Amino acid sequence: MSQTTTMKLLTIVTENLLKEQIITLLKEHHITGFTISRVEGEGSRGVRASDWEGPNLKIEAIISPQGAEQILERISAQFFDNYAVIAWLSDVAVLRGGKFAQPSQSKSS
Amino acid sequence: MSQTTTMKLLTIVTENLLKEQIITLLKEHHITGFTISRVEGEGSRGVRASDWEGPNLKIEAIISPQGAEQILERISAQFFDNYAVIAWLSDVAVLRGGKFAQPSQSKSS
Amino acid sequence: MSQTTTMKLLTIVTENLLKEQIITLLKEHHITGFTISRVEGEGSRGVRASDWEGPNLKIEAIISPQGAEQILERISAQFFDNYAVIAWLSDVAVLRGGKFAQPSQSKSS
Amino acid sequence: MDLVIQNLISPVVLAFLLGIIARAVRSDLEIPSAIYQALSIYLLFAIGLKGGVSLSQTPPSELLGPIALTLALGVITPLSAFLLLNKFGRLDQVNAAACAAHYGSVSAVTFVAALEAVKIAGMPASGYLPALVAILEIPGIIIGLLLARQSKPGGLKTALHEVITGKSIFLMMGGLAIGWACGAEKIATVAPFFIAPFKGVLCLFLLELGMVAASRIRDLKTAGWRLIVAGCLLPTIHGSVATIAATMVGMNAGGSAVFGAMVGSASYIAAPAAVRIALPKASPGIYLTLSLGVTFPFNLAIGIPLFLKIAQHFS
Amino acid sequence: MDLVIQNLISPVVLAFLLGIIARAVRSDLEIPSAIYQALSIYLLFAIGLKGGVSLSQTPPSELLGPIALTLALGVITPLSAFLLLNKFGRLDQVNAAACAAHYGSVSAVTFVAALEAVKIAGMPASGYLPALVAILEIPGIIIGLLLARQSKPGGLKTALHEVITGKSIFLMMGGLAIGWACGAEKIATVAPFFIAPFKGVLCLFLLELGMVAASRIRDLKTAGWRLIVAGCLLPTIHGSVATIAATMVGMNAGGSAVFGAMVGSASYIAAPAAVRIALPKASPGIYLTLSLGVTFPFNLAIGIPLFLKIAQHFS
Amino acid sequence: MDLVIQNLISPVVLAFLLGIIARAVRSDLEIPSAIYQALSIYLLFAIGLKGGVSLSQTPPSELLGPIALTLALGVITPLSAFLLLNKFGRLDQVNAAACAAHYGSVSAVTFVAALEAVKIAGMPASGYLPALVAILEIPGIIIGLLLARQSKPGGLKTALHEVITGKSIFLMMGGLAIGWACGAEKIATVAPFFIAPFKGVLCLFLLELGMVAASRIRDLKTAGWRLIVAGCLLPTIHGSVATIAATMVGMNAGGSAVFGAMVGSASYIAAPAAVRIALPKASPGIYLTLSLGVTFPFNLAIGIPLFLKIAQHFS
Ligand SMILES: Nc1ncnc2c1ncn2[C@@H]1O[C@H](COP(=O)(O)O)[C@@H](O)[C@H]1O
Ligand SMILES: Nc1ncnc2c1ncn2[C@@H]1O[C@H](COP(=O)(O)O)[C@@H](O)[C@H]1O
Ligand SMILES: Nc1ncnc2c1ncn2[C@@H]1O[C@H](COP(=O)(O)O)[C@@H](O)[C@H]1O
Ligand code: NA
Ligand code: NA
Ligand code: NA
Repeated sequence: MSQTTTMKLLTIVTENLLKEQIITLLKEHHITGFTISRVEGEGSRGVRASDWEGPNLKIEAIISPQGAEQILERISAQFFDNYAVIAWLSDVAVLRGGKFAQPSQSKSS
Repeated sequence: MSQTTTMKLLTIVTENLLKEQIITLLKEHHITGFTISRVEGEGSRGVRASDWEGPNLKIEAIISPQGAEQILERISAQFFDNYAVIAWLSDVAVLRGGKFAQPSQSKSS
Repeated sequence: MSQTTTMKLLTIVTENLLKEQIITLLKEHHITGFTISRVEGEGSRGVRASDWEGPNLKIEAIISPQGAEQILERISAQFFDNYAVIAWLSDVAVLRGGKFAQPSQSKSS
Repeated sequence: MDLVIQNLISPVVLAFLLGIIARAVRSDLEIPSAIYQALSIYLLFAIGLKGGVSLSQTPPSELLGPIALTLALGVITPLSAFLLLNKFGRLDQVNAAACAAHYGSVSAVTFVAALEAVKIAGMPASGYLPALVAILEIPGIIIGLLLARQSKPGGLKTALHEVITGKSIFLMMGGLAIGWACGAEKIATVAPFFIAPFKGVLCLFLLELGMVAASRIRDLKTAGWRLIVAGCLLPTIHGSVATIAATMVGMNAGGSAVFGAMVGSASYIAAPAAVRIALPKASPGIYLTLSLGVTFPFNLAIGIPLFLKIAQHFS
Repeated sequence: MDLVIQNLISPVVLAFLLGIIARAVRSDLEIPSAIYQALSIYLLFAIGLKGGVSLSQTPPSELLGPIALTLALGVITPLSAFLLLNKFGRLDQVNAAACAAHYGSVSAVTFVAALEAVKIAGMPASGYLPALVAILEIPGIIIGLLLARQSKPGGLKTALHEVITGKSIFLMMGGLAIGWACGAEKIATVAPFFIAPFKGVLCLFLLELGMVAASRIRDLKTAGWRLIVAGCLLPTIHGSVATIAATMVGMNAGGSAVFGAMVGSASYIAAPAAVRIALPKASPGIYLTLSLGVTFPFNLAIGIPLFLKIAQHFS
Repeated sequence: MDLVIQNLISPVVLAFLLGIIARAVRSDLEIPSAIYQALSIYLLFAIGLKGGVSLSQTPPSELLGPIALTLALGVITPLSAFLLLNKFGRLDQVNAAACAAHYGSVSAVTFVAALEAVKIAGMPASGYLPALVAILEIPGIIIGLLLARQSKPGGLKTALHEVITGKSIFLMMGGLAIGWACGAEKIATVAPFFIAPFKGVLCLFLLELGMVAASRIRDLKTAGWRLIVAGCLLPTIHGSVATIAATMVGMNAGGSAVFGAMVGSASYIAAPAAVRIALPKASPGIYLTLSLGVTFPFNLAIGIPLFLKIAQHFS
C-alpha cells in the first residue's frame, strides 16, 4: 500500500526583511504551501539590519522536482548578491504527491 | 572509523491542536525521541483554529527505515482529511544507529 | 544552467548549555555559517538542566562532504555520553557550492 | 448616537482599529506569538481574579437568579443561532452547529469592553459577572457539538475535556478560585500587576486582535451577505433578550447591559479550539469570520451602546 | 497551624498550586518559553535593584556579621547536605555532590516568598538581605563541585565562570549594583515597573513553576522515600540553624526567618546550570526533583512558617 | 561635569552599561527576541500616546515654528552627514548615503533619555515633542536614499512605503493619533500600563540594547578612527545647532535640549530597515556601528548634558 512519491524540499534561510518578496516569488511558481521557522544564524556576511527586524527566517516548501532547480536559481539570482540568503534542495518522500504538484487544488474552507 | 547508519527522518507539520495525538501515535511506534519547533505556515487549506491555539508545530523524529512508511500512512489516514497536517520522509546518516532502533534502551537518568 | 553541487547538511539537536562549545567545534572545522532554531524535545535521556536554561537548540550547517563524517564523530565522542545531543547528516543540493567549502572567503561587511 | 461615539473613541476600540489599519496598509507590524499568548494568559487570569474577589463579597442568595438565567441562555442561544444560521444563513448542519457553539459561548474581550463602557457611562456593573462568563462558556459549546450529531466517536467527550481543561476556562476558573480564596485584601498585593495595568494590556491585545480580525474581514466576501446579516442579527437578538431578562432577575442597569453583551457575543478563544477537535469538518473560515470578523466589531460599535440603552430603559 | 494556612492562602502559593493542577488535569496551558525567561529576568533584576537600594542605606558595619555568617553557612550546608544524601540518602558521590551544590545555594523564589510572609506577619525583614542571596549563591556551588572530586579537567573553572557570569547571578548582582549606585530616589523612577508589580509577576512565574514542579513530583516515585525524607530534613535543619544563628548576629526577627528560608532552600536556577556543565554525569532527574519537587514546596508550606516561629522565639 | 555624572548615574544608562558588560564577560544572558520586540512595540506606542495627549492640549499655532524647524533640519542634517562622512570619513557614496539616512532620522531612545535628563534637571520639555520625532523620522531617510542615487528601480518607493508603514513609525503615529483622539482623561485609564512603568521598561530595553551595542563596539576597530570621530562630531554639530535654533523658535530650555538630542541622534530602528531594503549594497557593519556603537553612547554620556548647557545658555 506504500505509495510514496519523491518530491523536493526547498529550504531557504533569509533575513526577515525579505519575507514578503520570497513568498511572492514562491507563489509565482505555484507552490502549494510553505512552513516558516524563526531562526538565528551566522554566515559569511556578518550582520543584518537590526534586531528590531527580527531574527532570520527558515522557509521550507515541498515542491515538485521539475521546477525545483529553477526556483533555486531565481532566488540565487535575485537575492544572493545583496542579502543574507542561502537555499538548498533535498529529496523527500511524501504520500499523495499530487497534493504538492498543482496550486490550490483542494480548498476545503 | 566512520560507521554511519542510514535512518529515516520523519517530519510532520501540524496544527498545535494535534500535538498530543501525534506524539501518542509516534510513541505507539516505539520511536526513541522527537524534536519540536514552533513554525508558521500556509497551505492549501487556509486557516487554523485560532492564534490562541498557538502556531503550527514541526515534529521531527529519527526513526528506523522499517517502520517509516507505515507511520507516514497512519498519520495520513488519521489526520490528512480533516486537519492541517503534512508529513514527509528523508534519508539521514547517524552514528550509532542502534540508539534509534529500539525504545528506551539507554535510560541514564 | 543548473549547476547544483551536493553538500552535506549537518543537523545537531542539543541542550542550550552546549551552544558555545558546539559552535566552537564547528568553527574549528572551518564551516562557513550555521543556522539555529529553538526547539523542544524528548529523548531517551529524559530531562535537561532546567527551563531557565532555555529550550533545546537545533543547529544546522551546510558543510562540504569531505569533513562531514569527521565532525559527526567528534561531536559524538565529545558530547554523546554525557549530554542530551543527537546529530545527523543528509544530502542537499546547493548552487555555488564553493561558498560553503572554505572559510570566510567573501566578507563583504 | 453620542453614546456610540463615546464608546468608540476609547483607547481599546481605537487600538483594535489600528490593528485593522496595520493590515490594510500592509504594515510589517506583528505581535510575536509568545507575546500574544502571554497577553491572553494575563487577561483571562486577571478577569478571573477580579471576579473571584467580587464573588467573595457577594452573598450566594444574590447569585441564584443570575446563574439560573445564565444556564438557561447558555442552552437557548446555541439553538436559536443554529436555527437562524441553518435556515436563514443556509449553512449546512455541521457548520451551523459549529457556529452555534460559538454564539452560545462568550467573548471575554467583548465582556471586558462592556464592563468599561458601563463604567464610563457611570453605571458600574456588579462584580460577580466574571463568574457568569465562566458558567456561560460551557453549555453553549456542548449544545453546539450535540447539534452537529455527527461528531467523531468520543469527539464530544474529548471536546468537553478540551473545554474544561482548555487554557481559557482553566485560567479564568483558576483566577476566580484564587481571587475568591484570597479575598480583596490579599489580592491587593498583586493588584499593581493584575488590576491597574489591565486596560492597557487589553489595548495591546486588541491591537493584535485587530490584525487577526482584518484577515477575517477580508474573508467576508466569500461569506456572503446572508451570513453577515446573521452575524449582526444574532448579537442584537441574544443581547437584547438577555439584557431585558437580566433586569428582571434583579441585576442593576450596568450589570444587565454587560450581561447582554456577554450573551450576545460569540467566543473566539474557547469555542474554536473545542470545535476544531470535535467537528474537524466544520470550516474555521466560516465560524471565525462570523465571530471575530462580524459579531465582535458589531458588538464593540453598536451592540454595547444598544444594550446600555435597553438596560437603562428597563431598569 | 493558623500561620501555616495564612501563609498558604496567598496568590503566590495558590498560583503554584494552580500550576500543579494544570498538569494534573492535563490542561493545555503553557507559558511560552520566551515569557518564562522574561519573567525570570525581571524577577532577578528587580530583587537585585531592591537589595541595592537597601544596601545603599545600610551602614557597612551592620553588614559584617550577616556576611560572615552567610559565608560560613555557604561552606557548611553543602557539606552537611553531601553527608546526609550520601550516607542516609544512599546517593553515589557524584549525585550527592550535585545535590550538595543545590542545597548550598539559594532559591530566589523561596527567598521572596519568605520576604512576603514576614511582611504579612508584621515583621518586615531588613533590606540588605538580597545582597546576602547573591553572596550565598556562589560558595555552595563551588563546594558542591569540589565534593564530586571528579569534575572534568577544567570543569570547575568553567563552572565557576558559568556561575558568576551566568545570567542568574549576573542579573541579581547587576541589579544590586545599579540599585546601590542610583539610590532610593532615582530608583523611584523605575519603581512602578520593578517594585509595584513584582508580586503579581511572581504569581505568574509560580504558575509556570508549578507546572514544572508537577513533572518533578511525578518523578518522586523513582526517587525513593529516603531521598524525599532527606529533601524535607535538609531545609528543616539548615533553615532552623540559620534562623537561630541570624538572631545571634543581630538580625531582627523577620530578617532571621527570611535568612533561615534562604539557607534552607535549594537552588533550581543557578545551581542546575553550573552542575550540568561541571558534573554532566550527575542526574538532573535527582537534583531537580529534590530541589524543585520536594524542598521548594516543603519550604513554601512548612519551612517558612517554621522559621518564623523560631525567629520569634529567639529574638 | 557634575551634570554629566548626574546624567550617567541613572537606572537607564546603567542598564545600558550592564548590557555592555554582559557581553564583555561573556555572560549567557539574553533577552528572547520576542521580548525585545514586545519592549520596542510598547515603547514606541507609549511614546506616541503620550505625545498625542500633549498634542491635544497644544494650540496649533504654537506648533508651526517647531514643525517648520524640524522639517528644515530633516533635510539639512542628512546632507551635512553625507558630506562629512564622504569627504572626511572617506566612505563611498552608497555607504555615506546610508549613514546619512540614519543621521537624518531619530533615535527614539536617545529622545526619551533626553526627556528624562531635562526632567531631572528641573527643566521639563513641552509635551508636543514626540510629534516632532515622528515628523523628523521621514525626510531624513528619503534624503539619504536620494543621495545614494543608485537605489534599485522602485527602491525608493518601496523604501518609502517601508518607512511609513514600517512598524516603528506606524506604532508611534498610531499611538499619537489615539492619544490625540482620546485626550488626557481617557488615556488616564491606560496610564498605569503605558505611562507609569515606561521608564522601567526602557531600562530592560537598554539592557538588551547594551548587549547589541557591545558587538557593534567590537566592530569599531575595523571602522577606523575617522569614522569614530565623525560619529562624535555629527551629533555635536547637529545637536548644538538644533538646540540653538529651537530656543529661537521659542521652545523652552528643556524642550530645546531635547530637540537638540533628537536632531543630533542617529536612528537605529526605522532607518536600518529602510536602508537595507533600498540600499542593499550598503554595509550594516558601517551604519549600525556608527549609529548604535558610537553616536548613541556619545549622546547618552556627552551629547545630552551638552545640549542642556547650551539650551540654558541661550534661553
Ligand atoms: N553554511 C551554512 N549552513 C547553514 N546556514 C548558513 C550557512 N551559511 C549561512 N547560513 C545562514 O544564512 C544566513 C545568511 O548567511 P550569509 O549570507 O552567508 O551571511 C546566516 O545568518 C545563517 O542563518
Ligand atoms: N508544500 C508545502 N511545503 C511545506 N509546508 C507545507 C506545504 N503545504 C502545507 N504546508 C504546511 O502544512 C500546514 C498545513 O497545510 P494544509 O493542510 O495544506 O493547510 C501549513 O500551515 C504549512 O505549515
Ligand atoms: N529519535 C529522535 N528524533 C529526533 N530528535 C530526537 C530523537 N531522540 C532525541 N532527540 C532530540 O535530542 C534531544 C536529546 O535526546 P536524548 O539525549 O536522547 O535525551 C531530545 O531532547 C530531542 O530534542
Ligand atoms: Na454568546
Ligand atoms: Na541553601
Ligand atoms: Na538625527
